[in-house]
Amino acid sequence: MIRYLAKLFNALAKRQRSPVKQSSVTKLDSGLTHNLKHIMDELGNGSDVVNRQFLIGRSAPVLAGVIFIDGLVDQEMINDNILQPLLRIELERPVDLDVLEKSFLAVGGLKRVETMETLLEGVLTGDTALLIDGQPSALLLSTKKWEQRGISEPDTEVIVKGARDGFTETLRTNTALLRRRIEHPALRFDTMKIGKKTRTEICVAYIQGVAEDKLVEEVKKRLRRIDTAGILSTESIDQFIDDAPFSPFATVGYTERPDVCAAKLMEGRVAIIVDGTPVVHTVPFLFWESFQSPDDYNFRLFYANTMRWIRYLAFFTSVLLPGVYVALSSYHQELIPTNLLISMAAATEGTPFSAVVEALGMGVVFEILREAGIRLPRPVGQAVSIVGALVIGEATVIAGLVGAPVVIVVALTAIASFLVPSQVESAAFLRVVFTCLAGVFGALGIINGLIFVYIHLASLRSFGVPFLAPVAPIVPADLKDVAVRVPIWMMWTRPKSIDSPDRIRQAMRIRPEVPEEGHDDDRS
Amino acid sequence: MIVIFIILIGYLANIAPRLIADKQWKELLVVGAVTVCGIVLAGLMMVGVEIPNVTGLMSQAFLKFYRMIGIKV
Amino acid sequence: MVLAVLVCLLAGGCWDRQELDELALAFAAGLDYDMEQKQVKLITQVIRPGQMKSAESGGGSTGQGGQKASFILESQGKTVFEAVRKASFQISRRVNWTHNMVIIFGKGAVKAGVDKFLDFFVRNPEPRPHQYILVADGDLKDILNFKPNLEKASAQTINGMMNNTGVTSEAYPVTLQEFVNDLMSNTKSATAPLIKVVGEGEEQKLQLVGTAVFRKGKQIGRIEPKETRGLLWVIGKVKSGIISLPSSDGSEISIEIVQASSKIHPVLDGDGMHVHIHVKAICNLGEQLGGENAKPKKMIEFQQWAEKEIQKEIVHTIQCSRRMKADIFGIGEAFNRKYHKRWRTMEPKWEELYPKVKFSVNVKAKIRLIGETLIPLPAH
Amino acid sequence: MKLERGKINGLELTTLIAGFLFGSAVLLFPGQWAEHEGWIAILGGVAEGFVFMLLYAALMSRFPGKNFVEIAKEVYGPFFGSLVALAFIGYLFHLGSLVVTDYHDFIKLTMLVQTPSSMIVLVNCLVIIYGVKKGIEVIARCSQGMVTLLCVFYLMIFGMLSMQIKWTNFQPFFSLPVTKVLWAAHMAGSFPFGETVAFLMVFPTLNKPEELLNRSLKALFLAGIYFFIGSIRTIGVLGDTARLFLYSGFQSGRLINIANVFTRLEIIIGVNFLMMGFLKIAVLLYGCALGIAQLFNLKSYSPLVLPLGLLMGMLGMINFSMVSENFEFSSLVYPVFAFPFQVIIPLTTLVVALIRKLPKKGDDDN
Repeated sequence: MIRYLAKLFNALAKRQRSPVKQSSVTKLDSGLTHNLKHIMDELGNGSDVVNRQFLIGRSAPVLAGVIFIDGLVDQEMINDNILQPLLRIELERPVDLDVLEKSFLAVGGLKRVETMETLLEGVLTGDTALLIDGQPSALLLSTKKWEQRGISEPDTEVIVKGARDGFTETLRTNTALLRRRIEHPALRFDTMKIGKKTRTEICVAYIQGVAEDKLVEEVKKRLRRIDTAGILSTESIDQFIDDAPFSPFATVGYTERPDVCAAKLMEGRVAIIVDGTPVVHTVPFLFWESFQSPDDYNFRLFYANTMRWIRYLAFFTSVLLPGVYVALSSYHQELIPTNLLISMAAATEGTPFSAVVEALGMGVVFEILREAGIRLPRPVGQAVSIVGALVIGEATVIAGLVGAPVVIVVALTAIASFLVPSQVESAAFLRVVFTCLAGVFGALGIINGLIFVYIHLASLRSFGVPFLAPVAPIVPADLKDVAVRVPIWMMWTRPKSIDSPDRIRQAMRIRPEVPEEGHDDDRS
Repeated sequence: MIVIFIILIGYLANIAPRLIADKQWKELLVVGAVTVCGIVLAGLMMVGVEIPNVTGLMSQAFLKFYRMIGIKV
Repeated sequence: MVLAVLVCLLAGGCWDRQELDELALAFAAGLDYDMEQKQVKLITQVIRPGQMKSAESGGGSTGQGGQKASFILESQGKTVFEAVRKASFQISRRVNWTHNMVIIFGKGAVKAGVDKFLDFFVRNPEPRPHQYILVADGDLKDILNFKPNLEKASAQTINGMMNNTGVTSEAYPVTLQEFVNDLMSNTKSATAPLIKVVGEGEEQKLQLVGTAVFRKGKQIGRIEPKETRGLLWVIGKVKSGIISLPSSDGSEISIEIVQASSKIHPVLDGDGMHVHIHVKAICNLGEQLGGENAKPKKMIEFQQWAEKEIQKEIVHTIQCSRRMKADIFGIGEAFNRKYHKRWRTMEPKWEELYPKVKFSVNVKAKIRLIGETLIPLPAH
Repeated sequence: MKLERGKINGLELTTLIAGFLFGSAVLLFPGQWAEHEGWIAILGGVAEGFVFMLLYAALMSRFPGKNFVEIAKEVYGPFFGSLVALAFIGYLFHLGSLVVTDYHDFIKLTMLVQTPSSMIVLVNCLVIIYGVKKGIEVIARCSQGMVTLLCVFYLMIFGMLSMQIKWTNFQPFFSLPVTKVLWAAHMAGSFPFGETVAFLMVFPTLNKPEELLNRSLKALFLAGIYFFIGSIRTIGVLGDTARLFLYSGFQSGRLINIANVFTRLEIIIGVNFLMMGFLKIAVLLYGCALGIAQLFNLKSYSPLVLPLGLLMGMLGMINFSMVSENFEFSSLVYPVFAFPFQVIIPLTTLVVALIRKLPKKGDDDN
């Protein structure tokens, strides 16, 4: 039935796409007043639209007018660099735009426009339009300036060592952040506007020659296919270009950190930056990336690897622990060490519910608390979490509603699930499924479930790259960053699974070595 | 058993229209045949008809044959 | 469709589910046989988890409410399985055998032959192959009812004792797996430790009092702890233990066995069957009351005494086994391995042949360490 | 028209065949028939399997890029070819159902005693069907990870049990009647080694056909070593009692006990069995579906997978009236029963092809 729904949607989409977008071009009129009126009508006489008219020149004054939108422009700049010079003009002969452009306007970005649409677009993005009576064209003076959030450390991806800056809501800032990190001319930003109403600017970033051209084309194709009223966040883009929309696993990666994004670009991936969201998406996204953190590369080798394996462990814990607990406690008692079994039996003595119900129930309670903690304002949120932890956890056990083991299990699961931020959603979903399976079939259910998920993962593809690579299919060269994180100087090739045109990342044999007579130098 | 039954019925109901829509009569025939076999078998087992244990009988036959040609087993 | 499947699964699901608070864990099984009624008598020791865990446990096994941490169920049946189910029938929960630790046979059982009781424990998936097999010397019920001092249930005590026999090596702990293996052999006679409750009132304690010897599942005799060690010497299962003997000048010395190994060489030639048993033992000097310093020469003397002592133990055991015509060492299998062809003829009348086997025992003892003192404390 | 577009590389083929061979043999290990000389039987079985593999490879190299159904049609002509192919497919189907039976019996005996058979079969079959619908490529991809995991588990268990192995259990050597050992060897040859005949449906998807023999022999020897170690472990640990148990491998797993800490680990063996059983049934089901689809020149095999899979499962439920019957069948009847399908049909096909000088020059490509 899902397939049918999909078909339906496709049909609708076709119907929508069929009428071609009429791009009516209205030339500018030579009469200033008429133009201004037209513009004001287009903008519906918005309260934030400023429309100033004035005379230029002494002997034969010409009526001129500037239009800009308050809040998007730099007032001082307009006053000092546009109005002042224009009002001080001492010319005898009649002025026209060329003259002004050449010798009076002290503005960097400056554009000559003939049509009403381009003018409006310019004005709406924060330019100032200068029109002169008797001329069928106008000047767009770039005076963009608006309030924006400064660059701050992202909350979601906090790291211990390494850069502290994060992306902001402004596209330009973000591209600048990337440029600052990758100064090679091959870094490309191809922008396009998506969304009929919002006209959101979207930028596909990649490094020419490192990213595969086919991949870039594919990304652009998928982006072009999007035909919707408005894009308000990267997430909505993501859902349009995702390979497996009905899978619990996301096949598009995201990051708030320029350094991470730059690293992925360097590996031959493509980044999608959307104006208005501080989150940048990178494709193709492989399963194992979700276990990699910038810190892995900043910390010492052994610690970093330990942490990575702990992350793997944590993911499995957060997915399987409740299920395993249920399976063991209510199906396979013979697999529990005797003393542990006695403790568990003693703890669950006389609890009203079965292990499955307990696990599921406590899981739901936890999710509720988490949601509350996030949504509520900080101080209240803490209060909620305390209440939840103490009251729910403690009281239920004391009241004998649930056994202590379940509470421990759920708490452990919850904590573990936070170690792998980008898989929280999938883990939360799978956890429930596995608990149910365990409740019905015990270990059999869990094993079959695992096989099922494994097949599913192996069958997924992210922009043509197998989602589970380099583990299934095995790509030995790429295991250097999955099984263990080898020293950086050993990673001399780019990931093979994302086959980038130039495979070599760095020179081989650049292992740090002590110079022969280094010691003597030290002594002397 | 009933679950299998339901699944098979549902599957047939799901796939038949598509095959008809795509005018794949041969597919429809084969798939339909196999599925109907399944449905019938599932139905019989569901209502508790004693199905002969095919392989079991076969092995009995083989053992008889062995004895006929005089192999001690 | 998917929904329908899920509903069916969840609705019909949970067939085998057994919550922890729905099962009664059996820790020990006592098996006995009633000859005239032809009834298997099963005594099951079931534990109460709550009491097992309770911190304040007055006098070992009684928890809060004065309840014992374990209690026993008595049931009868034509077969073990029947009795097992009747045991569950007596209480509110189903008896779960997955954590059973010990199986103890009573007098009747060993007389009737234990083989007919074990099939259940091997066939059924619940019981584990690591349960210890014992034979009760005395009343079965006393043993299972025994109030241990350290543990909560007597089964745990027995289990611990079994794991701990290495300290003297005077008992031979047998797991279900090994026992069944021995029973399946035609010639080797299985053995199982004997256990009994000794003492009265508060001084009651469990004690391993030797080893029961079986033939074809029936008990045909017993050997004493010392002789048990002899058996262990031969099959190389001695872990540790103390040999104490009078030194030349009358003062006692005791030698600690550290590790031991053995080899059995069967030889079959014209004038009958010989078996050469080589035993190697590595010892430490554990204690020396008076006497001279631990000079190498002295040590060699000690070694020779130790060897004699060990040899004595072994020979004694061999005589016992001859008397019982019970091949407890698995000599027959040794012959089978070496002289497979001729063994076929010997196997049927092995019971008669066994006593005729000529044993030659040679022991090599070695004293490595002498403890932390060089000279013994002067004894006055 | 090609039904299967997926391609598998050499390593994937190796692991897939290995997993297929492990299949249900992880539990009912071949060579149990020859009690304490099972290891000899295994070696014999490997030798037999080696010959089989050569035969299949020869057939494949003669008809590159074609699977057995296509070959049969070409060799015997449309009508008889279809009959032969049908018999072959029938064998695969029946074999699959047998594996399902083992699967289900094992679970029923050890894990879920009261759960209705249909449920057990259903959960297994659904997973398998899902896998097969995803195509051989995905299955092969999964097989890599699974087989690796299996080997790790396996060595772990062997290491834990190596302390308990009694080498005297293997003596006296060569004491059993030769016929018995030979029979056991042939049993091992027909189950599991001969069953690689199913790969006549899979081989064409190999991306480098020239690697075929090399890769599949690697898999064969991997499996051989595995079973050899397995028999050593089982016999060495269980000794005489190995005869006693239906799943002696599983039983030996129950004996793991290291300082009372690492104990009760037999579930690992169960997990291995479930994984490998999945691979085996998946390959067989794939073979069936693909074969039938080609037999009737269908456009795709995927609509056949679900009904076939469930049918297989149900047949698996009604194969035998009791487990002992299954044991009798697999020990006495199967080696004879399977011989025609495993040897005679491929052999005659090859011979006929040689006689008729097939394939004609020119249509070698495709």
